[in-house]
Amino acid sequence: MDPINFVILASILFAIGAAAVLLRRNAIIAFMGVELMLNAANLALVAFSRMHGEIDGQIMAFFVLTVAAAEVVVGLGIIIAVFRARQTISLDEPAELKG
Amino acid sequence: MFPILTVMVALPALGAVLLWALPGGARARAREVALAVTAIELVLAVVLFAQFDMSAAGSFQFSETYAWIPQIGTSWALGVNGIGLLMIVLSALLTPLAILAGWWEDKDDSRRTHYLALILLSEAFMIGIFAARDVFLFYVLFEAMLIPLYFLIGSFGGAQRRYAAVKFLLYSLAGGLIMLVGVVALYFQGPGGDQAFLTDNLTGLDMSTTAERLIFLAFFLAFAIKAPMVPVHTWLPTVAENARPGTTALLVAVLDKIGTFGMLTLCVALFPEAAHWAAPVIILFAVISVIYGALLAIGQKDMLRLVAFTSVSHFGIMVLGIFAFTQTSVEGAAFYMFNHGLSTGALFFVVGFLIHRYGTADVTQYGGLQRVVPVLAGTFLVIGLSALALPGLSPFVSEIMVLVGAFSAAKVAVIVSAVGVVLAALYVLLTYQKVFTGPAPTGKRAKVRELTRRERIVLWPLIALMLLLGFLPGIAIDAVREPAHDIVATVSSQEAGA
Amino acid sequence: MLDLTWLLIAVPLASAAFLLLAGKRADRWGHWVGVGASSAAFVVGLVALIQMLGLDSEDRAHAVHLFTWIPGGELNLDAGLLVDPLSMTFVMLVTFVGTLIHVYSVAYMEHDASRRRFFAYLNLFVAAMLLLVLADSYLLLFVGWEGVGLASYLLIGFWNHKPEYATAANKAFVVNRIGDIGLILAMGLMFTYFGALDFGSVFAAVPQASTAQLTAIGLMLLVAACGKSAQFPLQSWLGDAMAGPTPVSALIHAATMVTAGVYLIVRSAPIFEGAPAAQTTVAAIGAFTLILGALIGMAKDDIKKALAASTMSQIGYMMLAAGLGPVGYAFAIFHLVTHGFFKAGMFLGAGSVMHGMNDQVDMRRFGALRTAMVTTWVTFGLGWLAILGVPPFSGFWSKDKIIEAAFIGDDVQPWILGGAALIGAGLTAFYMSRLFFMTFHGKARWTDEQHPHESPALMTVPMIILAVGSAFLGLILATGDRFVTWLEPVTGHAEHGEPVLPAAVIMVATLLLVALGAWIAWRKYGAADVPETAPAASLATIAARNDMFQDSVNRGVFERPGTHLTRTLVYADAALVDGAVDATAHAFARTGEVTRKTQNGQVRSYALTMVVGLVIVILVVVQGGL
Amino acid sequence: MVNTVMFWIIAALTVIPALSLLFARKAVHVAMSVVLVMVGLAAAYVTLSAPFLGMVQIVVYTGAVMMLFLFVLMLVGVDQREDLKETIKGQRWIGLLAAAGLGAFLVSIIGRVTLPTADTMPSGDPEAVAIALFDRYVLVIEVLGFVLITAAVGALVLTHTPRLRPRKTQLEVQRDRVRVGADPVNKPMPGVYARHNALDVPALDPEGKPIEHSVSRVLEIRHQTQEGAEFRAALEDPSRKEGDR
Amino acid sequence: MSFTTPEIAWAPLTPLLIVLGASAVAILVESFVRSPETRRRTQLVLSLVALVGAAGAAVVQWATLDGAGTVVLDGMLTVDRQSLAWQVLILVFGTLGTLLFASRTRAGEEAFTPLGASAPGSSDETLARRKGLQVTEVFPLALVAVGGMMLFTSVTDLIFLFVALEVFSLPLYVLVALARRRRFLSHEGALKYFLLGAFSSAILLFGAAFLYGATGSTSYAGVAAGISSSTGTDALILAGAVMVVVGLLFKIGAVPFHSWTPDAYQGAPTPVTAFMGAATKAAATAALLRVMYAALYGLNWELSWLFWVVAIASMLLGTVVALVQTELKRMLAYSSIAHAGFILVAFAGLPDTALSALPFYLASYGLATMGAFAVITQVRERSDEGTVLGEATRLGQWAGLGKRSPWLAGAMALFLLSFAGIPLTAGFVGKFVAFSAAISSGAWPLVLVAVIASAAAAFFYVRLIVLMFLTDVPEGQEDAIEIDYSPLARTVVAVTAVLVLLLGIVPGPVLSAFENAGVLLLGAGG
Repeated sequence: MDPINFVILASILFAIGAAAVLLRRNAIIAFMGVELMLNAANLALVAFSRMHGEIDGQIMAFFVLTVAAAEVVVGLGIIIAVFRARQTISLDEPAELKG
Repeated sequence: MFPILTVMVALPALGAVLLWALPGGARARAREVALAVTAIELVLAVVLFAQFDMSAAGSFQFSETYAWIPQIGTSWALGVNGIGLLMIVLSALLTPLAILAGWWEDKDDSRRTHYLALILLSEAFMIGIFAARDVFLFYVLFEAMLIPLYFLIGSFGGAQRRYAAVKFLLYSLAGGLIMLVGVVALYFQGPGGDQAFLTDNLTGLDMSTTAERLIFLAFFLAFAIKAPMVPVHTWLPTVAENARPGTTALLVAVLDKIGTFGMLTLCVALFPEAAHWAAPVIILFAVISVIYGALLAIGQKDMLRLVAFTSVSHFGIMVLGIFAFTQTSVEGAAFYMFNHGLSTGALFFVVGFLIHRYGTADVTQYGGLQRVVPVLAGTFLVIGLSALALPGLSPFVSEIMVLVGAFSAAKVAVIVSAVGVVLAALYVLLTYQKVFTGPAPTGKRAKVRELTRRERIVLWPLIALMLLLGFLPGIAIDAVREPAHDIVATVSSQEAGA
Repeated sequence: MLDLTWLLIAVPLASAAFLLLAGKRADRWGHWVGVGASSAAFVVGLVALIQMLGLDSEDRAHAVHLFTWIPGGELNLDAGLLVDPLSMTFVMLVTFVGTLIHVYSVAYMEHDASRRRFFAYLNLFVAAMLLLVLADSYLLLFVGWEGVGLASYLLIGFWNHKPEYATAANKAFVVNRIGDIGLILAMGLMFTYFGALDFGSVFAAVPQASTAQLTAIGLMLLVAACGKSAQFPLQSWLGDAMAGPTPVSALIHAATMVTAGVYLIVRSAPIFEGAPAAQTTVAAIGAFTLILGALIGMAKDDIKKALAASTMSQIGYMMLAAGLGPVGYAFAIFHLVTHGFFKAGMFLGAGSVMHGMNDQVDMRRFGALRTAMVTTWVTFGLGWLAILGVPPFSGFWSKDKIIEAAFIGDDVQPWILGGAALIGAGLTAFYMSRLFFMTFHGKARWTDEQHPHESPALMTVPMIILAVGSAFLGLILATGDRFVTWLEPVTGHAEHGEPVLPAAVIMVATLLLVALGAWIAWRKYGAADVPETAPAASLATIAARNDMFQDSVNRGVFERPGTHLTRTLVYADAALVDGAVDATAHAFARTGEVTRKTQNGQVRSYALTMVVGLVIVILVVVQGGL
Repeated sequence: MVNTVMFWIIAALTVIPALSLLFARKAVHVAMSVVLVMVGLAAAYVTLSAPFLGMVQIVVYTGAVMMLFLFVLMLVGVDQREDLKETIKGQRWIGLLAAAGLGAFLVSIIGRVTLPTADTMPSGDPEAVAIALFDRYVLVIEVLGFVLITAAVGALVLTHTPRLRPRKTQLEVQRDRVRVGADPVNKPMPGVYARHNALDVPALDPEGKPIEHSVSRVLEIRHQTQEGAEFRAALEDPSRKEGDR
Repeated sequence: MSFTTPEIAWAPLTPLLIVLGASAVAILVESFVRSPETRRRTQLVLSLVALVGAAGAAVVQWATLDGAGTVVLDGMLTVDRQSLAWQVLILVFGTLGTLLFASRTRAGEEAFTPLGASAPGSSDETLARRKGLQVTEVFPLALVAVGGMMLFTSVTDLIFLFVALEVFSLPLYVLVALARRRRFLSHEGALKYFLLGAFSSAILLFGAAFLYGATGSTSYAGVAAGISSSTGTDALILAGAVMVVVGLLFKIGAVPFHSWTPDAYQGAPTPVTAFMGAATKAAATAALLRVMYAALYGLNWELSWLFWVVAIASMLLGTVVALVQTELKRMLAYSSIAHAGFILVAFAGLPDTALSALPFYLASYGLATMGAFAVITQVRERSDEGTVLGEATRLGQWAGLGKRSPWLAGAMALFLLSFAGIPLTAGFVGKFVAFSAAISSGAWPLVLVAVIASAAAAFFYVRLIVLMFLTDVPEGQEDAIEIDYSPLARTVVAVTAVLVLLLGIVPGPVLSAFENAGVLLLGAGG
């Protein structure tokens, strides 16, 4: 089977991740959607790496992994800060900035 | 050679800085300082006029060129031809008069200092614009001038002055920004290089017809807003109504001339083909301005608005003269630019004096003043008659030159515009009638002061000048003849080509 | 001396400027400066005239170069004077009658606080009028043309504390300006076709011009002439102009300024020669106005307005004559001169009556004044006889020639023009006699407040001099066709065509009609009692009293629609033009208000806009790129 | 080429749990599903000849990242439920449509592309990865250090509370307790009358008065406490037996 | 397998190394210096020395640049005059930003919360404030952000681009959350900025993956080569390119990827807003320039309409919504969206001149932005008791500022005029060169839209000027506003004002410097 199918799979996962951001009000779930998008990108990278017969894609995925981890830390930090202030992590709740 | 033009631009600007730098105590003398600066400027203008070689009025004289931003091809390039010369003299003449006319304004020293500094700054920009020989420099000054004017209108004046200031700024800015597109586009049509924006390098360019026409329109729109032509005129009445008469006098008498000046020296000179192409439509709008402005002037109660609308009408005549492209009409228009400055400047000043006395610009509040202040009445009448272009006063010569000269090129336009002659009589005489005739006022209103000496010093030189130029217009026409000839030649070569 | 004719203009002008600027300190003696200036002008004129008479007739046209006026390159115009018999005639008329009226005014305006200003304006007028007639180009003529308009405006509105007087002044100026359009456009045409505005170049170029071009110019000149000379349809201002002090009416609105239109036509003779249609129009307008003016004059009870209507009618005669071509030019000017004398005399007489009657102008309040004011009665009577055209008084010599000339021509034209002139003579006799009888004869109808008395010598002497002129000037000038010959260098020698009726028949008919008119007037106003208030009248009389509804027409056709137009435009300017800008600004703000709602504060909406944007972008780029 | 069966297993293993991101109510469920997805992705990496990356994926994602998520979920309260009802008009449908559209586009684009697969398999073993990392990508690695430092500092700044109040010695703690009138030693145990279930009976102080707060507050709220009075009475009056009650 | 140590040209990286190295040192300072006050001073000095030093190093690099520039590590990084120009720009913004970060009110309050972890209004917060705690970590975080941005302007590899993006984004997310006052808003802004930022970087990454898939390379040169030789992968390339560009447009703040801007700008502590507004936009523009010219130039035609549409949408939306704003920071945020549109105008058609025009534009815009926000930090509300509160950002509160503090108001007016593009300010020259670039590639209709938007935009800039100078202080509100005085913030205001004027009047030297920078080192690396 052609590894390109993994790219298709990655695209679907990417769309699901994006949908999570568009639809979910729970900050953590939305954030997990973003994580899924990053992982989908990783899958695509690895699949392309396989198709090109080179390792670069994998290396990139490796970096993304690291960056994503760091991002998770910061993101969760912010979410916790928001939770401490408001006792909720619903994204509907803080909507004073608008207009 | 002595860089007289640069000095003339720098002097008022430095004067403004000096005023702002005055310590609190010395600000009581701000008027004297400002007057001195403008008086020196006037002397310089007279020197300039005297030194000007009339036999070569068509070419730029006193030219100075210094590199400014070579990266974008612009230089500090000044120089005047006959038309610019007249405009500079006009600016230098009216600024001190405006300061004198507003002598009594502002009880507060610091406020007055600000006002005067802004006036001086405006003068610097005006002279810079009339002397600019570089399109970019012209544009920069053209736009930067909005700032002092904006504050002049918005800080000093009537109840709705803020609205007026914003309206003025937005109108001007809208026009100016569109002109900016034209300026940039022109750059790419030009030769490029360190002096890409020098008008010399931009005349006679070989552009595509479309490009030329579009750039022309961009320039023209800006100038049409500045020299208020219907339908982009509405800022002027609002400003006139709310700004100080002195400010408005400078604005209408000098600054708005930048519009017609730009049409003459940039629009037509740089884009003869497009000017020729657009002339019929522009003449149409000019004629509409003549009649529309006059009719609206008749319908005004507020004298300042009235004068503003008369200017709309007069600017229509100037534009008609320019775009009729005959030697006589262009000369007439250029000469009219100067005369209209004298006439409208005086008109705004004298209306300002009336308002100072009565505290209102509403013409219906007046009446019978001739019995009380005959000198003021007479002065007003003479100035009013200059606005209706009575023979003997210089506006007549220029107006008749436009009408007679333009006849061959635009018969219908002249015929319709001639109706403006009658309407002018109506708006001037009706105003005079409402203000000065009728039963003499009684009570407090009867105790109106006669024209003071200072006010006479403001008005009478203007009248004298109009009389002088009415009988000896050659003094000024000598300056505009060759430029007009060059312009007509440029355009008619297009005609021949087409 | 001919080269010094510029003094004619300069002296009164300088005097006017001096009087205006001198201020109150000149109040006591300023008027004498005015009189002096006018007299000086007369002297200068007289010397020039004598000098000119010494020249051969073909050398009498003398050009005086003053200074370079407009060095426009294309429009090059020098200010210069053209001193020839025509202008000299006017110079003499203006300075002579003008000086007399100056003298008269010294007494007439004695009690007016602003007498100095009045004299300044009079001097200004004299200067402008002389400039008008002496100018050697249409443009310089226009300067004088507008100058007399200004002086007329200032003098009509001299008592402008009365609002209706101020309005009358405005009306005069504005209507004149309508005429000025004609002159401006005529100049535009001349400049377009001939490239020049001075008489010499224009007339030199006339032979090469087409008839259509000349007709256009001629008609435009006619418009100008109609405005200045109160010819139909621009006559409405003249009646109101009587608001000015009576000397003004005498000088400006009878003797001199209003005849400037005739001067213009005659001066432009070469143009009209090439444009028969325009010429005929001039004659037709003249004929129409002479009847119209006579009809109006028949109904007026205001002595000055009746005289004004008469002026209109008499100028109609002049126009008619001027419209007849070379045949009529000289007679037009001839009548102009005689009219200047007798009409000025009558106006001064009217002024004298008013002076003695507490400024009463209603003739129904006069009557039997001949006893109270003998000098006035006599001088006025001479003027009356002159205008009636009773031989051998001045009017006879000029008017009769015009009537005769009107009968010259082909087709129906002589019958119409001649008929009108003939009938006009009868009507004139009626209304002038009516005026004369109502004022000086019949029963006294004045009230106790009025004590009619003769005017002082300063007033009566000018009246007497004018009366003498009214009586004999015509005879003197007509003898041996002296006047016609004098003008020939300007008007050209006319081939004397034969009238359609024998000259004697015409003369007899005229005199008969005049006698009839006078007799009817005597029956109604001399012998019978005149009611003190105007009786109810027929429609025609009402129309005549109201100047044939000219004002109503003007009001209905121009003024009221104009006012509405102005008001509408003021509104439209605020609502539409300015409103469009405001609406644009408002639309921007509205759009902003709506758009800001999309910034709803919800992250997932923000992300949604991004995704939607992304999807659209991908869609278009990828589809478009493939 | 890769194993087709493996692909479908992985596809099922990733897509189905991933859908919980959209439809599961409890965040914990979502997190656990995402763990599954991560495992599935690890499998995919292995299949795509990136075994080292697969291992790292499991270690980092399932082992660290997702656990961090769970940890935070615990912190903010596991039972924070989300109402799936949408509050913004149209958001759900447009959102679904947009996301679906995005997916569809991406898929269709890939479907349109012809991309050959190289015959050579990339070597994804640790050594090859290490060499690549420290050769061309060494700068990236170094910069990544800053990402990690930032993350650490950021998390600290946002969540770490330093000791704001001085640490109290035992003596101070004791003094404070006495000062506010708390029990000097321990809270007394209930149930002085050790009968059947003495927890509902308050203890007695040395003066014999009942110490009310010795009984658990829960019982108090449930109104299951005993006064103790009757037991005392029973003690003082032996005739009364428990059975009498 | 064998491993050979790669050759790295360290010298061109000196500025970067200085900044990042300083940030590492600064973290150590955090750990070892206990007193907050000492720590703050140390951090400030360290940051300033590092930033100025780095700028100096960059200038030296510029002067000693060998040929067109240096490609580091097989196309991962390229240091040429273009990147050095941007680096200097970012370092300037970083320096000014650091000064603002360190500025304090008269009462000695920083812009940042004393304790990020405390809940707003909690006793912890009060206690932390009373104890004089300070989050001095903002300095190292800012340094990392500056480093990341510098990197962002120089990277020539998609994966490095992604990493650099995260390097500067992560500290910003944190910084946004650290406001001292209105902390709810600050948190909210940070959360939104973070989620959307992560979302957009995922998009960028996915695009990068596609490009890698289609071209087999991640270096710009490789991608460019792949694009020119692509067969059957056009769709993939285009989709990838679009997604990468969208990721960058997000950072520039262009419509429809702009939504985070107003909320983050308003929520963030004002010094952070200033730094972010100026530097992020510059860095993202630089990166977009490089991506477009070095990697995606072959797609010029396909992508040009994207720039057209996004530019027009940004200019119009930014303008019309700014028109109706009553909150100052938010208004400036929308204005920044409009400016994003103006920036993109220069991208239309990818003319060469854009490479020198945009640095100037961003310099003028950034300086005015820094200055404007610095002024905002100086205008504060005052409670009835006279205590100074947070910044007064409602428009109405600025009424009569010209009377209270003419110099401050004058400077603000200058910045606003520069935003509006009035001549004799830097903004005008910026607009001029940017529009020139666009017109040179024939995009004059776009420029026409731009000037119409500028004219409309002038309205809201002018409205503030009207308020400051032409409106009186409202009755009874005389004491509601306190003009704060912080020497550091005032320094920033003064410096930016002078620069804005200088760049407006004598822009020549800077223009020619950027002209030199208008050449990209292309075609190297694999």
